[in-house]
Amino acid sequence: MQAASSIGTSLDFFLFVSFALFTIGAIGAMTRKNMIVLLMCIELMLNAVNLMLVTFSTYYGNGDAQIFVFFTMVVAAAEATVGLSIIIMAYRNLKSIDIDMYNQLKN
Amino acid sequence: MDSIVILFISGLVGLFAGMQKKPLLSIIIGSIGLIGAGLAAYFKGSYISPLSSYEAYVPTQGLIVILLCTVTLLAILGGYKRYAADNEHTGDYLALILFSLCGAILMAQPNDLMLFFIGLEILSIPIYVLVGIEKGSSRSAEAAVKYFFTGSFASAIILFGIALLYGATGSFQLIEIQSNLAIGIWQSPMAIIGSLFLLAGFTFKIGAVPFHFWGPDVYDGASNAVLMYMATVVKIAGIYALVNVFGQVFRDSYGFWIDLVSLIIVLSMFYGYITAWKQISFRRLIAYSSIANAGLMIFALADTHNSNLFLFVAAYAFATIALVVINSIVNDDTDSLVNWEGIAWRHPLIGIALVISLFSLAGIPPFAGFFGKFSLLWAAVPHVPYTAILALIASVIGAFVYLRLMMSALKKPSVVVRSPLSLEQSLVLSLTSIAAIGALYFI
Amino acid sequence: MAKDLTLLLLLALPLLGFAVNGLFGKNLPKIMVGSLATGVVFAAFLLATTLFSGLHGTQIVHLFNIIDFDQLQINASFQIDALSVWMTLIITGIGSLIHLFSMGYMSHDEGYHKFFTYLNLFIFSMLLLVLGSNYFVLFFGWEGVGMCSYLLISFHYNDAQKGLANSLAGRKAFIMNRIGDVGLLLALFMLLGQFNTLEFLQIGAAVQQNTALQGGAMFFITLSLFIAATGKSAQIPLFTWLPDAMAGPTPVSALIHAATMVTAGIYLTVRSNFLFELAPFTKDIMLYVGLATTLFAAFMALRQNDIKKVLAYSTVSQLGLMFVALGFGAYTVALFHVTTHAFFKALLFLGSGSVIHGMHEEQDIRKMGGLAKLMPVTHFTFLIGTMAISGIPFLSGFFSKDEIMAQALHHNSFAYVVLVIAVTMTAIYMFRLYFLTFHGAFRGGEALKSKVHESGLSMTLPLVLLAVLSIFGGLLNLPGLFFKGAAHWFDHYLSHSTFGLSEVHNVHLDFNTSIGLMLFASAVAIGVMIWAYLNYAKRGALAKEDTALSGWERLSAQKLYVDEIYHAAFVKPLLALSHFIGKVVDIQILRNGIYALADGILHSANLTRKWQTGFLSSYLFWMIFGLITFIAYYILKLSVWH
Amino acid sequence: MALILLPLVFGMIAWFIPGNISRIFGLIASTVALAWSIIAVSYFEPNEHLLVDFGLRFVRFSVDSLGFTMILLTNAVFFLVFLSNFNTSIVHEKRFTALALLMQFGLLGLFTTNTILGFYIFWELTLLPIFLILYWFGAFDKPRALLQFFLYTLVGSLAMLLSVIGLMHLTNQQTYDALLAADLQSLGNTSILLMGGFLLAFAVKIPLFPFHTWQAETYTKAPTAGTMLLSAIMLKMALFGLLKWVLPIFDGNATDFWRWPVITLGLVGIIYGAVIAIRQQNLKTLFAYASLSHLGLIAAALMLQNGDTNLISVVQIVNHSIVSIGLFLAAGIIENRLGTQQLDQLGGIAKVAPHFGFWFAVLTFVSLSVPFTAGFIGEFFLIKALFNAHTFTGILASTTLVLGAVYMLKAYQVPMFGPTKVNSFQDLHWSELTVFAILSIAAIYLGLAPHCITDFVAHSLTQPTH
Repeated sequence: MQAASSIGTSLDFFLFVSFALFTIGAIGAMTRKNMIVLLMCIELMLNAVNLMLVTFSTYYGNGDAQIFVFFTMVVAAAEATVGLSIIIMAYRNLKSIDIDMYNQLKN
Repeated sequence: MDSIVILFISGLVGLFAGMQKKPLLSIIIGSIGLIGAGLAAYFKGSYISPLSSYEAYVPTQGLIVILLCTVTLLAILGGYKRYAADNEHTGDYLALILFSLCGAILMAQPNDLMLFFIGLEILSIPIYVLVGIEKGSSRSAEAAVKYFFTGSFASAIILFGIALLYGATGSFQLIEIQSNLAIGIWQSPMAIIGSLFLLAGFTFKIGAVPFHFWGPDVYDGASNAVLMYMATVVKIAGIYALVNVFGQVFRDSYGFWIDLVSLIIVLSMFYGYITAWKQISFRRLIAYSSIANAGLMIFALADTHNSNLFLFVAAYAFATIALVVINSIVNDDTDSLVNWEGIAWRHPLIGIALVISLFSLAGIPPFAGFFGKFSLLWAAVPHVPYTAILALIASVIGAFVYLRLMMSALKKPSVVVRSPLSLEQSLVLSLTSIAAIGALYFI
Repeated sequence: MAKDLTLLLLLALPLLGFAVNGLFGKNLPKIMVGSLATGVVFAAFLLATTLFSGLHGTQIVHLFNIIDFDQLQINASFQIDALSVWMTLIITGIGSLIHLFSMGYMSHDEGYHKFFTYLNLFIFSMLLLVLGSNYFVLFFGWEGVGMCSYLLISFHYNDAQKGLANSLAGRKAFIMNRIGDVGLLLALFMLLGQFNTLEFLQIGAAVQQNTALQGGAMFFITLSLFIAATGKSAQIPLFTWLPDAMAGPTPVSALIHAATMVTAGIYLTVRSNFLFELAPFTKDIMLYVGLATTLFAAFMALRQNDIKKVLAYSTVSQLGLMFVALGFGAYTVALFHVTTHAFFKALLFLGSGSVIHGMHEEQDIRKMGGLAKLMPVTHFTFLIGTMAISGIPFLSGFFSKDEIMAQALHHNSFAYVVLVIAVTMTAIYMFRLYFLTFHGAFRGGEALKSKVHESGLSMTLPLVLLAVLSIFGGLLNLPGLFFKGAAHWFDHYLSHSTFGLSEVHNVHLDFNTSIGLMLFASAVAIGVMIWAYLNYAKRGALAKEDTALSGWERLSAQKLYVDEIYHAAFVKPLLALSHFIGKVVDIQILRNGIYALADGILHSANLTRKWQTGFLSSYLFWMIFGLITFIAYYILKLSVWH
Repeated sequence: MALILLPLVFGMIAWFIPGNISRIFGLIASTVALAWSIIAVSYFEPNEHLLVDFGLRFVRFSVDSLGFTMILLTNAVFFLVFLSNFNTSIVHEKRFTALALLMQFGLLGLFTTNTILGFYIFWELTLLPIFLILYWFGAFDKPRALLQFFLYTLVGSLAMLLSVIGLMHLTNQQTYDALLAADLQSLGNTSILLMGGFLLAFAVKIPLFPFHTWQAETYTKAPTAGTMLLSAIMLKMALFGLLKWVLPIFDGNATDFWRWPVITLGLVGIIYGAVIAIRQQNLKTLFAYASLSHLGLIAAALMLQNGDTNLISVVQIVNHSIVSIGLFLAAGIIENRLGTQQLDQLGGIAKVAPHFGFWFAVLTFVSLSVPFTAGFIGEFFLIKALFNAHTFTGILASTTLVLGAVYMLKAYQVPMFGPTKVNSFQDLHWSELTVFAILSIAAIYLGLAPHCITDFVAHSLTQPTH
């Protein structure tokens, strides 16, 4: 496979980037308090995965992964909408989007 | 496939019929859709899946679909009171449930990771909405928020795992993945880490330690009606997906992950049952007991050839639904175990169903739960004997939880209040009880 | 009538009386109940006499199988031979007299029918004991009589002040008997192990065939048998129940605790003589236990002030005497003394019963005195009994004791000396009792004195009959030096058709020795009588108050403190142990241990639920943590798995 | 096999009958069951061996003479329980009637099932009714006492479940005969472990020494009827399992391994229970410890696995049922009439209630195993077996005679004799009188003719493989 050889050298680089993105997203989701930011972090994680998928698909030279990426985007979009609406509803109830406010359910 | 189609169509129809603001109409449509889907799956019989070589192990897709449809039917019947309460949206709720059921069916029998992921999302997203169904209540909102974020976080993890697997094998087709792995790519850390990430995702879906955290809070915040659906269908779909993927595709690496799985089992059972002991809210109690039961379900992985998961999940689902229905009778808005005092005296059917379901959950003969547990352990004991012993010890603790619940429920109150059962509730209760006893004949 | 039928009828009659009185006794008039009970026993006595007259050889009457295994049969079968028939005669004969006596004695008791029910049941069990042809049936009777004795001792259980004491006495008797029974049980086990049968005759035959059994096995078997005997026959160390057993009505003391039941131990030994013959060591033990018992019991009797207690200790002492005889292997002699003792001790007890009856339940001799004039018949018969027991010449006791002394003198002079002391003490306390009761001035106060009366015919008639027996009982077994023909009739009678006894031969002293022996014995007895007469009747010495007792007297009055010692040595520790185990081990350690375990597990929930903090970020953190653990697991596993 | 299903049907019906006829119904139902079983026995050839199959995969039934004996015992016990509680409040509850009948069904199933898993299922099946009976009608001030009973039972039965699974895996057999034929010797230590699982479950039920602490408390707090059911028939499940299933199946190295440990525990239990009983102030507690002592003897003797002892142990099992029904009935009568069981508050009852005094005395002597009663035959031969096995064990075991006399006489004398402490005590109800009479007659009959049981049972015990 030519494609593979052309990208092969820098495969690790792409993978590293997507790993880094994923980790950043995860850590962000873990540390940040603002729901919107949380949502963004999770989107970031998804996109990291997308990047990785694309990388692999060029590496293998077959297109399934890229199709998958489109699905993932759609899913991400759907999640974003649902998530935002949930956030709005939550805001209506607690007048705050700081997730630390949301801990009446525990133990 | 056609069951999914039927479900989808009936969902749509229900959605539009919902505008009529006639709850009865929508429930009828929903039930028809579910029954139709079940029948379709039944007549379709066992279709030849790519994994057909393991059909002995995985029950035919038909069976799972029938189970899922039945459970959902019971769930929507049991929750009908709640849904009918605001007839603005009855149709929407039912439609959401039907849609997510399509996702569940897609997810439970994956032969393609892409399809699996989409099924997962189709299953999850409507539930995010359903959890937040109580617009007024902050608890419901919080539950929705927690479920949404943890859930999408988990799907990101699963996605990552899928990507890694793809990277290792270059395909999303499970059958191909397996064949590729079989030729020794197992040495590659990428594949293993990918599979581990997948495992994490599954564990999250069925809510086992250490990915169980969403469980109690979300169950607590959600309404009884949603709980009936969520506590059962999601788990069934998740565990079957897990069993299919790991029991089949990663079977060659059994020796690698079985210890981790055993660890998960033991942790979940002990944590679930022990923590359930101190709960004061019924839904949290059910949540923790479902964590423990998730642990038990994973036993199906111990023997990748002739494990019989079906009986157990069915028993679990029926018992849970019956209990939640009973809970919805006393705890419609509140949710506290105090109200369970003497609940069995309100109606004989309640008493019978309650005792049967609790004993079935506790795994005491001659109820379905015992045979489910038995068939799981039967397959597991030769492979992971020590895990089985620990699991049994844990289930003693579990029996304590259920027995205490039963004792408070059976306590004869000073003045006996009779509370009438609505038609569909009594239907659900009697069906579940009959199923729990009738299991005797299916073994 | 065929013998087996006779025998069955003999057994059935008391049972019939028991059943009838037990079921309908409450509704029947007292006279019917009493006469029925007495009648059946007397009828049994008549039947026994027919058996006696028609006796030749040994005959087995087989009733039915109790246990029927491949290698083990146990039958309910009975044996007719000299020994069993003789015991039957004693039991039914004396039994019927005592029944007759009780009709008068118990006439005012509300438990009248119950009393006779128990008595008949006792007679039945006693007959089982002596008639059984194997140790199993014997054991049936053995425990049966124990049960009846329990019931009868604690007969007045709801008496206002003494009720509790009575029932406790009964319990004590039952438990001590049970200890003996365990001995018998073990003996039975060993016999089964050795011979795989319990039939007397079969065991005897087996014993005679192979002599290999001598030594260890025999020693343990006979030792356990002897333990059983000590339980029933109130020997050291198990004798303390008998004095307490006097809590029962006096006829009971006469029948059970003097004439019949307590001699079961002697019967058992005689019955298994062929075993004891092979275990000389056991016989020595028996000898010395008997000596100790007879000595100490006589000593304790010296300063008792309860008329029945004196007789009780004298019974113990006499039983000890019999065991001495058995220890010498003189079985017939022992049995002879059993017979005579049955006569005069029954007589004495009934006499005391008559006294108590006349004195309105007063048993303390310090409150009596001068009764000779008030109740002449009782006095006369009691005097005869006293003389008989203390060995005044030519009364029954004289002969039977003399035989034992003769054996002692021949075998073991030390034993002889001890016996002389014991016999002397016997004479002393008996005459003390007699004189204090019937002579001197009445000490019970005028109010009582006016009410004192001679008992009715139903009570005096047995007394007279027994007195006659006590006088002439000696004729049964006259020593060889007079009338050669009639001499030793009893020995021959027994040894001819009782298994094993034909092998055993008593020593017969030469003329001079025995004459000397008799003269000495009579001299002692008469001397004591005269001394006692002078001391108590003439000088009017009285029984001292407890406070005034000197050292040895207090020792005797306090029965050598044996009860206290037993209580401190056995009862207290057992109770303490029970308390300790019950409270500490069982509750504190075991049960609370389980509770603690369960609570520990369940309360750990308080920790685990803290994990569910409720903060989303912590949930996410733990999910990441889980992922990292997964990967860490992978890294750990790498080495193992590749 | 209507014999087995009959109580189930009755139990189902009992839920729907009006409460006021429930006691009549229970009595009739148990009587019918008893009569039916008697008829069945009369048609039953002792050496034959009925097989019954409902088409279940894991549960099949087969009856041999031992099974029939236990069936008779069960039905008789339930009949007596219903009869003896006829004038107590508990039988007016149709819940009790129904539950008791369901329990009867479970027991019958246990005694007749032919598959090891069926044994386990019925073993657990009896748990539900007794639990509800104890919980509803017992006087458990705090639930922990009841839960303790369950902790023990569950731990035991789960251990048994493991053993069952292991056994079925290792032998690929599940029916009794096949398991008997299977060769467990080759398993070596595994078979020891498997047997250990069973023994744990049995040791909890019997109960053996360290596992008995549930017993006293449960017996004391339970309603009299519940106590009767527990001690008269439920404990026998374990002995039956030992006698019919475990010892024959694990015959060989496993039994040899466990023999002396179990015998030791049994002996400890004999003495331990007796010694504790001496100081007990509560009648039911005292009888509970007494039963610990008696059953220890049976269990120990069973482990010897010698043919005659097994036969006799059946007699002793029956005898213990008789005794425990009688004694707990007496205790229950006292409790009903006076509301207390503390010995120090009782006294002189025999004066005011002569009938009661008499029958209680008879039962006391039966439990003291004096001759003429079944107990004597039983204890005599069981202790003999122990004595032959090892002299010392025999001597230790025979102490039960003396200690038994100590505590039983106390238990009888203190309430019955002595100065009267109770002013009014209604004498026996006819039903109680009947029960006492039946029990005494049975005990004495068995004491004189024990072979009516031993000969019958011998057919199934001497040749286990049919």
